[in-house]
Amino acid sequence: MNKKVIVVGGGVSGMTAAGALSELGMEVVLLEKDDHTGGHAGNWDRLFPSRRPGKEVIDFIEKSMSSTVEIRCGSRVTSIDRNTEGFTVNLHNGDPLTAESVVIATGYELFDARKKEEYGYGIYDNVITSAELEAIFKEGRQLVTHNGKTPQRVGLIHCVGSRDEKVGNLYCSKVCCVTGVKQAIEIREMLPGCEVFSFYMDLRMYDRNFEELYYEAQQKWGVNFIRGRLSECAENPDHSLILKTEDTLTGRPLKMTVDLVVLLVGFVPRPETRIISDMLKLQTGSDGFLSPVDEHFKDNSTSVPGLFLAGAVKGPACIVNSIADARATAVQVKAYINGEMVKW
Amino acid sequence: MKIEGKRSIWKEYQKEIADDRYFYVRSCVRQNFFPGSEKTFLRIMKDVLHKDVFENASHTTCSGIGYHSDVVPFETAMTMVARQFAIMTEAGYENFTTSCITSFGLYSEILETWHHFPEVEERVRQHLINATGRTFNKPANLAHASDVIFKFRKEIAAGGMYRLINKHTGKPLQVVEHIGCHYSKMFPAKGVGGAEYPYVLAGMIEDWGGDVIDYPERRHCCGFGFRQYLIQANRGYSLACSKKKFDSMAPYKPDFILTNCPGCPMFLDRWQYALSEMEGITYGENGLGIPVLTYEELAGMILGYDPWDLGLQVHQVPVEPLLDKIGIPYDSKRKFLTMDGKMMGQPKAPSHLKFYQHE
Amino acid sequence: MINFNLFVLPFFLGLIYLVAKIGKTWYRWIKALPAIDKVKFIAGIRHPQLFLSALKEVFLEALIHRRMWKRNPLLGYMHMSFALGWFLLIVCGNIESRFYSGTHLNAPYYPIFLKFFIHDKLVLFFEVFSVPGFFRFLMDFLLLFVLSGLVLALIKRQKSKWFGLKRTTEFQLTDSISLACLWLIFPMRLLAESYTAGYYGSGGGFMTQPLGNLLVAITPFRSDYAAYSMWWGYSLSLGIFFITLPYSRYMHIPTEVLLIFFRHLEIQPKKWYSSFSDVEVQACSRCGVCIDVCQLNDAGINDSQAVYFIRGVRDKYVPEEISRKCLLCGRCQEVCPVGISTDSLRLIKRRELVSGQASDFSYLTTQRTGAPCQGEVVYFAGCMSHLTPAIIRAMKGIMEQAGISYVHLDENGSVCCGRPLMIAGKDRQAQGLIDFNKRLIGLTHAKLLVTSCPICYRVFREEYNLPIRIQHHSQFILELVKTGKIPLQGHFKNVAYHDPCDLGRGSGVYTAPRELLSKIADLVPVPQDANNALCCGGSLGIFEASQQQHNAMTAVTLDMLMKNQPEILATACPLCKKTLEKQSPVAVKDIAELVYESLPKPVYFAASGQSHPAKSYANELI
Amino acid sequence: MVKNFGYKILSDASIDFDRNDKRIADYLKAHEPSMNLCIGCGSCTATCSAGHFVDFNIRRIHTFIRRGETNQVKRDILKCMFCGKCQLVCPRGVNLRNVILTINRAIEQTG
Repeated sequence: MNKKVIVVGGGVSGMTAAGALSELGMEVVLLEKDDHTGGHAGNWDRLFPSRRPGKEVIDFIEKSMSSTVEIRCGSRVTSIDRNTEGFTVNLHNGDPLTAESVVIATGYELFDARKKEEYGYGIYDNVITSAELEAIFKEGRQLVTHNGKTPQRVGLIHCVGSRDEKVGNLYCSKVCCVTGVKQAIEIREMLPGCEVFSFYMDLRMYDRNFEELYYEAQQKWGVNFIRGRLSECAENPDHSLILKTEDTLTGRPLKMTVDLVVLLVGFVPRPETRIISDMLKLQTGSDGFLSPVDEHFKDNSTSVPGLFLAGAVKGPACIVNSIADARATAVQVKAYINGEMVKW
Repeated sequence: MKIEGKRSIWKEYQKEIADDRYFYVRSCVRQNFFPGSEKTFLRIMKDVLHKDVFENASHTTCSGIGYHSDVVPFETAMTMVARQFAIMTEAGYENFTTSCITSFGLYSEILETWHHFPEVEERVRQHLINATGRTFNKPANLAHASDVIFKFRKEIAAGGMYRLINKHTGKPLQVVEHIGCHYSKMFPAKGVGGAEYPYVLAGMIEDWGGDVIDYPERRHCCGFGFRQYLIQANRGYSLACSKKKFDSMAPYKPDFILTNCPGCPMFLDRWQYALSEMEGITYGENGLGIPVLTYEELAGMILGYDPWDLGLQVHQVPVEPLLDKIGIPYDSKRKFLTMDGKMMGQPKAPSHLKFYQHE
Repeated sequence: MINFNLFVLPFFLGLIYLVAKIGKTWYRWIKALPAIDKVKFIAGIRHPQLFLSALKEVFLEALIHRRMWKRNPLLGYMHMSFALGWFLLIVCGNIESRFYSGTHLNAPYYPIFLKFFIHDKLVLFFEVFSVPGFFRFLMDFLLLFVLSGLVLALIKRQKSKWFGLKRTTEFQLTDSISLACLWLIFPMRLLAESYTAGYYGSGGGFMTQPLGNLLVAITPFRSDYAAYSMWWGYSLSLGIFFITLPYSRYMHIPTEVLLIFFRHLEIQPKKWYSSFSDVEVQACSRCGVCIDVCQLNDAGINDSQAVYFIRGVRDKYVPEEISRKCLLCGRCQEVCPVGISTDSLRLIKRRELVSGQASDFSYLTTQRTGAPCQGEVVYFAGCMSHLTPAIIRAMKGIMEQAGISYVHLDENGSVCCGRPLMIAGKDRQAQGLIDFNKRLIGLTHAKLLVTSCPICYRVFREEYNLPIRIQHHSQFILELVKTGKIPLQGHFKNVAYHDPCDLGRGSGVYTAPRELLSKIADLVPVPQDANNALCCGGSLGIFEASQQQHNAMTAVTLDMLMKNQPEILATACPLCKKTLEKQSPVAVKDIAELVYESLPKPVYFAASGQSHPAKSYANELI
Repeated sequence: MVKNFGYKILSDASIDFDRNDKRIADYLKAHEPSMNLCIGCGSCTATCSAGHFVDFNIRRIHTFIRRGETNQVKRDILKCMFCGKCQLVCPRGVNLRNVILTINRAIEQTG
C-alpha cells in the first residue's frame, strides 16, 4: 500500500492538512487552482480577535509544509474517480494523479454582494465589501470615498448574504460579526475623525476574546452599534449613501447618510464543491456545504472511503478552527492509510 | 453610480414579452385620470407597430382596487380574473396584456398562487363554471402594456419625430422614472429589470434620448397605497409619501416624471397642487410643477401626436414647458376644446402652482 | 531704661494688623449667621458652662491636638510642640515680664523681646530655684520644646510617611512665605537670646547662655551687632508671619477656634452655603489627612479629596465633577483634625449645580402603587433590597416567627426613599418621593417603621419628620431577640462584620448589629471597623466613577475585611451586600439572613406578609 | 392663505439621524462615555423602580438620546427616581445614574 495523499485546495485548511500529513510520513500532493497557495486568508491584513498579521499565519503554515509536499498551483481538478486502487484525480492540465486518499479542502467563496441589489454594490460608487476593505488595509492604502475624500461617516452592514432567506442562505457565516467589529476598530484607528456605525441583527461573539473585542470597539473606539438590518441603500447627488433601517431598540425606522458603506459578506459554497459532491455522491447540507458522516465523531469523513474533508468546505469556519480541523483530518487520513480503526 | 452595474442586473431580469396578438384589458380608472393614454396605446400598436390587439367590451375590473382596499376577498378576485382569462380564451388569444399595474400585479399573484397551489386553481375553475359556465386557458404570456412599449421602444424611436433633448441646450432631458409598486416589487422576475432597478421605463427614456435620474427615494410608493388615499383621514399619509419623493428628486431638477401605473401619475400630478395649496411649495423651476406623463403619452409625444389628442390638457401640472423644451408645437387656443371643437371649460388658476403662460 | 527699640515695630505692626483682620473677619461671619444661629451664639458665649466646654475643646484640639495624637503620635507631638509650646512661651513670658516690670500693663512686644530689654546679671544660668531662675529655665525649656517640633517639621518635609501621611498638599506662595517666617521665628529667637546672653555674659538660661557664650567666641565681628540683627530678624519674621497669616493656610489657626465655639453652641451646617460654611472652609489647615483615608485613591482618583474640594470652594471655583467625585462615605470627616463636615459641604455644592429642572412624579398615585394595609409595623425593604431577595425573605420569616403584624410597604416595587436624588443635590425633586412615601406610611397606621436599607434609614430619620419610631432592621431584630420574641439557635463561626457607611458613620448605629451578631456568631476582628470602616465601594454618592473604579475600591475593602480569614462576611445593607458579594471569596450575608438561618426549624416560609399557607399546613402536621 | 383639505401632511415617523439635534448625545458622549457600552439588553428597564409604576423605559430613552430624538425624552426623563438599581444590574458597567444626570444637565444647557 502506498502512502500517497492528494489534498485539493491550497488555502489554510489544505495547506495545514498537507503539512500535517507530510509530517506524519505521507507522500502529499497539494492541488491549488490559483497560481499561489494561501487561499482567502492570504488576502486578510490582520486577523481577529488578536489582530495578528494574517501573513504571519500563512507564512507559518507554508513553512510547516515540508519540502516533501508537492505543490501544484494552477491545477484545476476536472474529476475524481474512486476505483479499487484508490483515487484517480484528473486535472485540466497534465496527467491524472493517483492516490490512496483524497482530502477535499476547497473551502468557500465570498457571497456575491451584487445579489443584495438593494444595497447597491456594483452600482453605487461608495459601496464596498469587507474583502475590499481588507485589501485596502493590507496594501496600506488610505480609506477614501470614490472621489478621493476622507469619509466622515462609514456604515458597516452585517449579515450580507447570511441569515437571509431572500438570497437562499439561512445559515450564519459566523466570522462576519467579529470581522465587522475588527474592521470598525481599524477604520477608527486609521481615521480618528470618522464616525463608524455598525448595523447588525445580532452580534454573535461566539469565541474567546470576541466579546472583549466588541467591548473594546465600544469603549475605546466609540464605534456605534445600531440593531437593525439594512433594508435599502440609496445614493445622494453627492454620491454619499442613505441607509434605511429600523432601529429595533427604539422601534422606529431610521435613516442616516454615510459616505461609505462596507458590506460584511458571508460564506457560500464554491460551485466546484457542488460538482465534487455530485461526482462522488457526497452529502451536502441545506446550506450547500459538504456534510461529514457524523457531525460529532466522524466529522472529517465522507461516505466514500478514503475521501476526507477539511475546513470551510464543511461550512463557515474561522482560521483557528480550520487549522484545528485540518490537523484532525490529517490524523484520520493517516489512520485510514495505515488500516487502523479510529475508535475516537 | 456605475451604469454597468445596473446593466448587469438588468441582464438578469430579462422578461419574455409576446411579439403580437395581444388580448388587451383596460384599467378601471385611467380613462378618467388620463383619458388619452389607452387610446394612444391602441393607436401606436395599430398605426406604428401594426400589431393585432384585441379588445372585448365585456371584460370587467380585475377587482384589484377592491382587493387592495380589503373589500374584495382573494377568492372572488381570482374568479373574476378567471373570467377575464375565459374571455381571452374564447377570443382565441393567449397573450394577456393589461393597462393597469395593479391588475398586472394581481394577475401575476394569482398565476403564481395557482402555480404553487393547483388545488386553488381547480377550485376557482369550478367557481367560474358554477357562476358563468365558462372555462379558460391560462395566458401563455402576461405582460403589462408598458412591457410591450418597452419591447418596441426602438421602433418607436425610429419612427419618432422628437427626442428627449432640450432643444435650447442640446442636452438630454433629466427624467424621473416611477414604477408602480405592483409592477415588480412582489415578483421581481415578472418585471423588466427586476424590482430594485426596474428597466421598463428607464429603457424607454434611454432609447428616446433622455437621462434617467437615480434619486434616493426612487423606490418609494407614490403615496396612493389604496387605503391611504381612499380613507380621507389617511390622506395625510398619502400626501407625505409623495412629498418625500418630491423632496428627494427636486435637487436633481427633473424635466418630467414618467410613470406606468394608473395611480402614480394621478397622485404625483395632483398632489403637487395639494402641496402647493397647503404649504406653498412647488418643485419645478420658477414656481412651476414637475410635469408627470404616462408612458403612452410620452410615446405619443415622441411620435409627434398632437398634445391635446394625448389628453395632456387634463394634467394638473402644465406640460407646455416640457413641450417647449423638446420643441413640440401646440396650439394653446385648442387646449380646452373638446374633440368636436367645443369649449370644455377652463380650470381656475391655483394659488401657488403656476399656470403656464405661453408667450 | 526705655523699653522700646525700633526693631519691635515689624512685630508690633504685624500684630495690630492681624488682630484687626481677624476681628473684622469674625465679625463679618458672625453677622452673616442666620438669625437663629446668632441668638444661639450670643446666648452661648454668655453661658458659662457652654463657654468653658468650648474653651476646653479649644485647648484640647487647638493646643494639644488630641485628634492628631490619636492618628500619629509623632504628628501630634509636632503640632503640640508648636501650638502649646508657643502658647506657653507667650503666657510664661508675660508672667516673667511682669516679674521684671512689676506691672500688668506692658507693651505687647515687651514680653516677646524681654531678653533684649532685661539682662539679669544676678541670676546664674544654671539657677533654677529662684523665681527668675525658674522662669529662665522654663523659657529655655519651652523654646527647646518648640524647636524640637521645628526639627520634626523639617524631617516631615522629607519623610512624611513617618508621620502617617502618604500624601499631602502643595503649598501656595503665601503659604510658603508664611511657613518660612514661622520656621524662622524660633531659631531667630534662639539666636537673638543666645547672642544677647553671650554678649552680656548673663541673662541666658541653660541653653541660651552656653550657646551664647560659644557664639560670641566664634563670631569674628562685634557680637552686639550680631545680637541686634538677630532681634530684628526675630521681629521681622513674626511681623511678616502675622501679616501673611490671613492670606495663608495658617488662617486655620484662629478660624478653628471660632469653629469650635460654633459647634459647641450647636450651630449646624445648612443646606445652602452660609457663613458657617465659610468658617469651615477657612478652618481647613490643608493638613491632607483626608487624602490618605479617601478610598478614591484606590480607584486612581486623586483630584477630588476633601482638601482639594475645599480648596476649590475657598478659591470660589469648584469644577463640577470635583463636587460629584465623592463617595460621601464620611471617612474624611471622621479623621479631619478640625472636624469639618465635608459631606455637607459637598452636598451644598451639588445643590448649587442643580438648576430649576423639576422631576415629574405625578404618576405616583395609590391607584398605581396600591394602597397599603394597616399593621403595627411597616416594613420598607428599599429599592436595593429587591435585588437581594434573601434579605426580604429573611425579614418576612423573622417577623412571621415573632408574630408581628406588619405591612410590607414596597412589596410590589419601591417608591425610592429620595436619598439618591438628594445625594445628587436634588433635594427639591426628592420631596415628591418623600411626600408620597409619607402618605403611604401614614395610611398603614403603624407605630414603627423598619427598613433593611441604611440609605433609606438615614433619610427617613433626617428628612421625613415621621411621628413614629424608625429602626434599621438590625435594631429591630435585636429588640425582638431581647424581648424574647424570637429564639436563636444557630451559631456561625468566624464572621466579619462590615459597617455600612450610612448606618455607621451616617447614622451612628454601630453597636446594635454587633450585639445582634454576637448572639449568633463568633466575630473575627476587622482591622478597620466602626467609624474607621471602609466603604464597600458601591456607594451611590459618586457619579463619575466607572465600574472598574468601583471594583478596584471594593477589592481593597475586601482585602481588609478578609485579613483575619472570616468564613462569612456579614453586613447590614443590600447595596453593600450586592457590591461585596460579586468579588468576595466567601459568602456575604445580611444580618437578617444570618438571624433567619438561626431560627429554630421548621422555618415558616410565607409567600407574602399577609397570608400564612405554609404555617397552617405546618400546624396541621403537628 | 392655506387651504384645508380635511387632512394634514403627516410628519415622517422615521428617525432622521442626519438632521436630528445630537447636542445632548454629544454632551453625553463627552461626559459619560460608558453610555456607548450599552448592548440593549434591557436589564435597566426591567429593574427600574419608576418603570414599575409608569411607562418609563430608560433603555429606550438613552437610545433615543443617542439618535438625537429628544423631544419626548425631555419629558420622560423627569420620571426617574434616581435609585440606581439600573446601574447595579447593567452587565456592561454603564454608569447609568451619571448618564441620567448628564442628560439632565445637557437638557438644561441646550434648552
